[in-house]
Parts: sequence; C-alpha cells; structure tokens
Amino acid sequence: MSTLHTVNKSPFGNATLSSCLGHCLPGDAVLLIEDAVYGALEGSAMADQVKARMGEVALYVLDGDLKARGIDAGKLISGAKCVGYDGFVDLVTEHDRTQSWL
Amino acid sequence: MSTLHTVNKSPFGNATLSSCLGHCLPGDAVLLIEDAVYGALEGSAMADQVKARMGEVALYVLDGDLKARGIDAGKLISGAKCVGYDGFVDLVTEHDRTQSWL
Amino acid sequence: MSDIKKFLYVNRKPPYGTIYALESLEVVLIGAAFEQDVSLAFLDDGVFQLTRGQNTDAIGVKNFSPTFRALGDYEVTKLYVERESLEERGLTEGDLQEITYEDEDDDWEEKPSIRVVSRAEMAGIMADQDVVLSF
Amino acid sequence: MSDIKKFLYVNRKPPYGTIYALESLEVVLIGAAFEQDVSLAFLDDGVFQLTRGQNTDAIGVKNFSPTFRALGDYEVTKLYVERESLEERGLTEGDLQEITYEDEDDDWEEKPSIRVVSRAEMAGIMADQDVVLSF
Amino acid sequence: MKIGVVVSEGPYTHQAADTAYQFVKAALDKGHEVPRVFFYHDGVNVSTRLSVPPQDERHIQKQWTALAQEHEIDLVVCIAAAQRRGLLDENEAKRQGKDANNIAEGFRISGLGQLIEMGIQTDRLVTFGD
Amino acid sequence: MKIGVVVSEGPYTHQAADTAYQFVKAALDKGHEVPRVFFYHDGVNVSTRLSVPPQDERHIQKQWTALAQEHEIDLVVCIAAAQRRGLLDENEAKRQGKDANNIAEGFRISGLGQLIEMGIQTDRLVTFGD
Repeated sequence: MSTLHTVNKSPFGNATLSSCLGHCLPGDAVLLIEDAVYGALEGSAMADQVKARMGEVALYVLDGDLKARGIDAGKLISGAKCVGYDGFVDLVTEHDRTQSWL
Repeated sequence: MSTLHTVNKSPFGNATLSSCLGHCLPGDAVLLIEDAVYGALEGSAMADQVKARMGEVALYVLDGDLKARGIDAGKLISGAKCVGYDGFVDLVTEHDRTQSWL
Repeated sequence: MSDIKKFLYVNRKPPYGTIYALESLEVVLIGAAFEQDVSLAFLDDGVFQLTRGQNTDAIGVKNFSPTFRALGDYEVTKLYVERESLEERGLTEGDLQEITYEDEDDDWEEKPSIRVVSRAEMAGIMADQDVVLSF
Repeated sequence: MSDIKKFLYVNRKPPYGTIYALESLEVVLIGAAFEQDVSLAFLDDGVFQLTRGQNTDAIGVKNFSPTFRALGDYEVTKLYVERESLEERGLTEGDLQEITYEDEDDDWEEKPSIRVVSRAEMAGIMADQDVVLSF
Repeated sequence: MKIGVVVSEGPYTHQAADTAYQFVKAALDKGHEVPRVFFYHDGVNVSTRLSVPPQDERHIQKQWTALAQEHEIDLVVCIAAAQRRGLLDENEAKRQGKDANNIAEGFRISGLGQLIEMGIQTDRLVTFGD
Repeated sequence: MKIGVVVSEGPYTHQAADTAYQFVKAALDKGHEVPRVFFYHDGVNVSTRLSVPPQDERHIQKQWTALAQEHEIDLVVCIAAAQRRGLLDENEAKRQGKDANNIAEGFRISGLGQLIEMGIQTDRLVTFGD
C-alpha cells in the first residue's frame, strides 16, 4: 500500500512541497509537475530538504514541464527521475491512491 | 517619499509577506489584507520575522478580514494597528505609491 | 473493492481569501448522502477554517463556519486537525469551534468531532484512504 | 505631475503554471506605445521567466519566452533581475536568455537589457517609481 | 483501470486544465478507461463555448470536447460552481430567466453527487488544480 | 485624489473582487474619485451577467454595476483576457461568429491601453488580485 503524491507549485513561493515531504511515507512516490518541477533543482535553497527524504521516497519530475521551463535534466538532484505523461499514468496505477497537494 | 505595501496571502503557505518584508524600506507601511491578516498573529512561526521590521516599518491589518477569520485583535503582535476600508484608503493616499504583493 | 470506500477531504487553505474551503464543505455535505466512510483533514492553513467567532459582516462575504457544526447531523464525525499546524500558527485547540456529534453506538452521547492529531498520525490517516480529495 | 511617469512591472511568478507572466508581457508591449519610463523587475520565482532554452512542445502551451528578446525594439530596455532570487534557486545569470537593445544615444551599440541587482538595489528601484503594476 | 479526473481551475489562467488533458490522453493511449472528468471550482470555466483564444494558442474547450466525443468521456460541470460563475446550459438559462447560455457541446451540467459517484466507481482519482 | 483600481481575479473564487468593491466604496465615501476600474486576468469573469449565486450570497456583478452607475465609474474589461476566457459583448460576439454574449450592463470591453492610461491619469493605483 503506497501513495503517489503530486505537487504543482514552486517550493520557493509556496509551502506545499514542504508539507508534502512532511507527510509522505517510506515507499511513497512524489511527482513534481507544472511549477513544482523547480523543486528538483540541485543547488537551490530547497535541495537539502528534498534530498533528505529521497532515501525512502522516490522523486519524479514531469519531463514536459521541465523542458517548458528551460531546465536541463542535468541540473536536477541526483536520483530524480524524469517521466512523460505516460509515466505519470503508470505512477497513478502502480500506487494505491493519488494525493494531489494543491 | 514612501510606499504602502499590501499583502493578501497567508505567510504560512506563501512566501509573499516574507519577500515584502525583505524589500520594504524604513518609513514604509505594510497593510495585511484578506488571508495575509494571519501574518500579524503573536506567537506564530512568522511573528519574529514580522516584528524584526516593525521598528522602521508600520504594520496595519484590515479589521474586517481579521473579524471574518475569527482572530481577536488581542492576539496580534503588539504595535500592529487595525484599520477599516476607510483607513485603507487613507493609507493609499498618504503614501506616494501602493505596491500590491500578489 | 468493498462497497464502502474511505474518503478523505484534505483542507489546507484558509477560509474567505479563496472559495476552496466553502466549496469543499459543499462536497462533504452532498457526499454524506452516499454513506461512505468519510474523514476530514485540516492541516497547514486549513486549520484556520475552524476558528471560533468568525464574523464576515464587514467583508460582505457569507460566513459559512456554522455549517461545520451541522456536520454531525450528516454523520460526518471525524475531523482530524494537525497539532503542529496549530502550533506554527500560534493557535491552540481552544481557538477552534466546538463541533460535536451524537454517537448512535453509545446511547447518543454527545462527543467531540474534532480530533487533534500529530503530523505523523495525520500522515498515517492519509495513507489509510481509498479516495483523497484535495481542496 | 510630470508628463512622463515611471512605470515598474513587478514579476514574481514562474511562467506556464499560471498565465500571469504571459499577460504581464502583453501589458508591457501595449504600454510601450505610451512612451513612459518603463522598467521590469524580476524577483522571487519571476526570475524563472527568463531562463534560456524553454520548449513547451510537450505541454501544449505557447512558448512566449522569445518575446522578451523583442522588448528592445519596443524601447523597453531595463530588465532588473534580483541576484538573491537567482542564487536561492540555484541559478546564475548564465542560465538566463541574452536580451539586448540598441542604444540610440550611443551610436546604436548593442547592450544587455538584463541588469542583475542586489535585493537592496531592487528595493531602491521599487521605491523610485510612480506606478507599480504587479502580476 | 478506471481513472477518474477532477479539474479545479479555469482555462489559460492555470495549467491544470492543460495537464489534465495531456494526462487523460496518455491514460487512454495506454488502454485505461477515463469514464468521467468532473469540473469543479473555476474548472467549470473550461466549458464555455464563447472562448476565443489567439490563433496561435490551443483552444482548451475544443480540445476537451473533441477528446470526449472520440472516447465517450462524460464531461460533468458542477452546477453549483457553474451558477456562481455564470456558466449555464439552455435549460438552466431558461430556469434562471437568463437571456443567454454558454456551455459547449460535450459538457453537461450536473450535481456534486457525480463527483462522489466517480470516486466510488473508479479505481483511481486524480485532481488537477491550484 | 484620483485613484485607479485593477481587479485581477474572478468573482467568488478569490476575495479580490470583494475587497476591491469595499475599497472603492470607501474611497468614494471619503470624497475621492475612482474614474475607472480595470478588470484583467480572471478579473474579467466579474463582468458576466449570467452569474446566479445562491440567494444568501452577494451578487458581485450586480454590486459593481450598481456602484458604477451611481458614481459614473468606467468599468473596463480587457479584451484580450476576455476573449481567452469567453467573455464577449454583443459586438465582439458578432465579430467572432459566436451565437451568444454575456457581458453585463455597466461594463465595457476595451484594450490594455486603458490600463496604462489609468496609471498615467490617476494619482494612485491599487491592484487587487491573487
């Protein structure tokens, strides 16, 4: 039993990713979409907080949103995985529920 | 020459008040409206950051928004002043410009 | 899949600045007719929805906070409120409305609907649901 | 009141997740015809509007980032970007598009429109305006 | 699998309606079923047929209408949210004494019960909003 | 003083249109002039005459229309933002080949230049948004 968490807001402007990281459980996955993809940037003020949970929680980033924003995948935290919309669908079906952090 | 800054988002969910406090200048006024009125709560995780600027920046809170949210004026940081919509208008005209932090 | 699903309504936004809190409550009221296992979670700024003494006269917007006290009549009796969220905002449970329900399994005794839980407990409650609706 | 006012457009939101960045740019383009003294401020998540290499094919939304490079033709030549905002986001000036204008007062020499400034300088720029429009 | 989708924000203003559209297309491409999409909050604004975006931008309402017709998706617009925001179909306009209506083909107005029913009848529920 | 006002968010969804309304009323009560209110972004949604809020809630469009008629305020709806979001007056509907229109009395559709002009001609400008 595990949960897919989606987050869609920039973590620099909004506390949503922070709250999600504080509530997800080992074995869960966090998928960053829309403006939340910035949350996977290496070297940012959020990076340490995100990396602290990555041993037990898998981090995914929606590839289309990353490219739209001009962020090269090479600038992401090591271990963050890029997925397309098809991968998004797989994450939804592979986990028991989806929690959208709005 | 001084500026009235308005902020309308809860500082616990959103970084806007924090950014406003980082950019306002001595002699300016900050008016908390709508969901930002929570930013004047004494004893919250934001209180110290707000109080740190209050020597040089005046803090106002829109009274109607405070009452709507069930916050008693006695729970506010000491020195925060409650104003009505008429006081809001006065603040706009008394300062040289209004910057809305959206 | 069992006939009854566990529904969790997650409330993370303050009232009045946006309509999410009110429209969330409208879903809960309608949803009550479907006889599912319903819980409400209040965390982050969502805890502000439950403050007592809300008076919206000056802002010209409808005060919907009394509706929370009617939830018991709809058999919505589990309102989980996160302790850490209260503390970060300088609030205590005493700042919240009293919301109760009559427990049909216990001779209709009046019991509190609000259950203050830790962040870790909240995470566990979220992970124990079939459907999570966020507002 | 002088004939020419100082207008500052404040951009604090990232592109694409919401429309504010695009619709802000539409105001700047229209506003250019009014021959006021125009500046643009990019701070907080607004600095993300200027990243180079934006490609929106997969999300089906229009890529408006090339429009920033046309601002010079509209005599909009002052784009202030806050250094601290870049740093907090793990970005450097090299991650931003090159945006230039031809300086009519200096033999049409091509000059950079982006001026990276400190937070204190940004506060000073904000305080030096007649009209501040926020998006 | 059966996947239910909620769209909570209006078109163009937020990316939610776009992301939901791309997600639903991908789910259908993978052979999943998306029996219903429920439009709530400002999401009801997606359903207006009066939208005229610039020529070089996507037409969000038409994208949804076409997808729904091709795959028999039930596009439900919450009546309470729609009334507040000025979205009416022909029947509602008559009932409310309004002289115009604006709901596009492929969308239907109904109650919040359709959202709960979707939660009960699908295997997964995904919300796109703000 | 002359005060210009910008409303950037839709009715009911955000409090911006309500706060702006209370602010404008207070400014007029104090003897200031509010020559124009400019509706941009989702703020254009305030102008629909098809809104039917519950009986016990305020009717935001009607509040604005009444205030504007009483005090001769120019309520301008940005045409570009309105087209995207499906807000059309009779002329625009004809021009775009649409079979309905939805702009309420008291509001007029015009360009972004009206916003800049307001910034130039007023002493103060206040924005209400999200």
